[in-house]
Amino acid sequence: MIDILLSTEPLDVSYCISLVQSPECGGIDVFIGTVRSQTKGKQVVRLEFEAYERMAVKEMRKIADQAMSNWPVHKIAVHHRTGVLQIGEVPVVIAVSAAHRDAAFDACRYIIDTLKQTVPIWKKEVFEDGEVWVAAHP
Amino acid sequence: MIDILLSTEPLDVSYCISLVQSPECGGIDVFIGTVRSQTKGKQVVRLEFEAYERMAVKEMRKIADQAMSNWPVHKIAVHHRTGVLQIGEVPVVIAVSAAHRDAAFDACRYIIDTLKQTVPIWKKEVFEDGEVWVAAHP
Amino acid sequence: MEITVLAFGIAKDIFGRESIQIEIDEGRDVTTLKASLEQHYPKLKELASYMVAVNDEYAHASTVLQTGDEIAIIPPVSGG
Amino acid sequence: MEITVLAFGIAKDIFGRESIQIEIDEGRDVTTLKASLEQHYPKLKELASYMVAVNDEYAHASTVLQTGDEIAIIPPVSGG
Repeated sequence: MIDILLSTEPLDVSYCISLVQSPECGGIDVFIGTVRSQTKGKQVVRLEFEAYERMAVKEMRKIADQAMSNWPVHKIAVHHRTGVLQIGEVPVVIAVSAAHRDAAFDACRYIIDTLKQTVPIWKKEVFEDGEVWVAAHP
Repeated sequence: MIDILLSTEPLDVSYCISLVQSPECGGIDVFIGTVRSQTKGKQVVRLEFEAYERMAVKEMRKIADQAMSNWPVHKIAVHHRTGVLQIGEVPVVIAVSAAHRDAAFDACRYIIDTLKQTVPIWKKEVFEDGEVWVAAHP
Repeated sequence: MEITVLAFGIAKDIFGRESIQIEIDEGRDVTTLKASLEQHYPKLKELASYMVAVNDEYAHASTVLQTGDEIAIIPPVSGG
Repeated sequence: MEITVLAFGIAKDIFGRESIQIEIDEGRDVTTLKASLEQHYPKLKELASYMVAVNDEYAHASTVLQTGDEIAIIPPVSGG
């Protein structure tokens, strides 16, 4: 079972966990991204996330499919938020359940690492004195 | 910040997450153990966890201290339940926050791996036709 | 043929809007499109890199563009 | 001296109770204690392994036991 969500609403971590929980599973690994107050020593005011929505959902599903074939995991939820996020808010939640924990850890880490490389979502950091699209320039 | 709990009450995953959340952190990794309905193909009725309480809390704290010195992590919560647990219930929750996700993943995995090796807690699997202390015999 | 190119993130800032129309010859590929875009919008060349997506999939340099394709500029992603 | 030995998990089943009293000479170590326990409770030898904790800490084989120590038998752990 794979559950993919791209939403402008706040993400619900407990709901993600409940989606993957199962009596066949011995462990769940959950990764929760949170908005940091500082980046490279500079105070962040807020973040703005933008997505190429249809393609982002497709790529998120691809990654979850790959994780399913690479590791013996049971259920995967990948939820990503877009729009304006304040410090401490949650842009991404990844929950993976498996019979044995190693697979859950490996798959969860693979998903967040790959998501950050391939899913068409962009983050703009807004500072007091300007803003920058993260990773855009060398 | 390290928060250690050994309790006969159901564990609260959201509370564990809130304990480690911080504006200085970019990611939280959470491991949630869950009681499986089957072990080696045999139907499990329930589990019973017993702890040498004072020493278990001490060993849990040692592991969290080690994780804190081995990785740049910010806050750690290690909650373990004892007593009778039904299928799907949660014996253990480990939540680790860090500025960067690699440290959170590595530390969380280290904590659960080490906890299973050194913390004096014992699990009895109860089946329809008997019961067994896990790992007791070769 | 005239094609529509969607822009996201910094590409939207460079184009000054969410999509642009551009005229390219039939049978041309992604490499040609990028060259043409970079001529009109030289700031694209300042990016760390950028990809082109055709119909919601990352396209190769040699992918041939066809009328009706949904084409998008994908600057370096930074989700998660 | 008489010492109290706490038992957990399967050790509790082997002893038939949560703790036992055992007489050992002053100045004896963990190895002596284990030998003595195994003589009274041969089933201990069937375990995959077991450790002895002294005052809430895993003890070495050569740790000398003293009056008033809190001593516990730690069969293979299985928490988490």
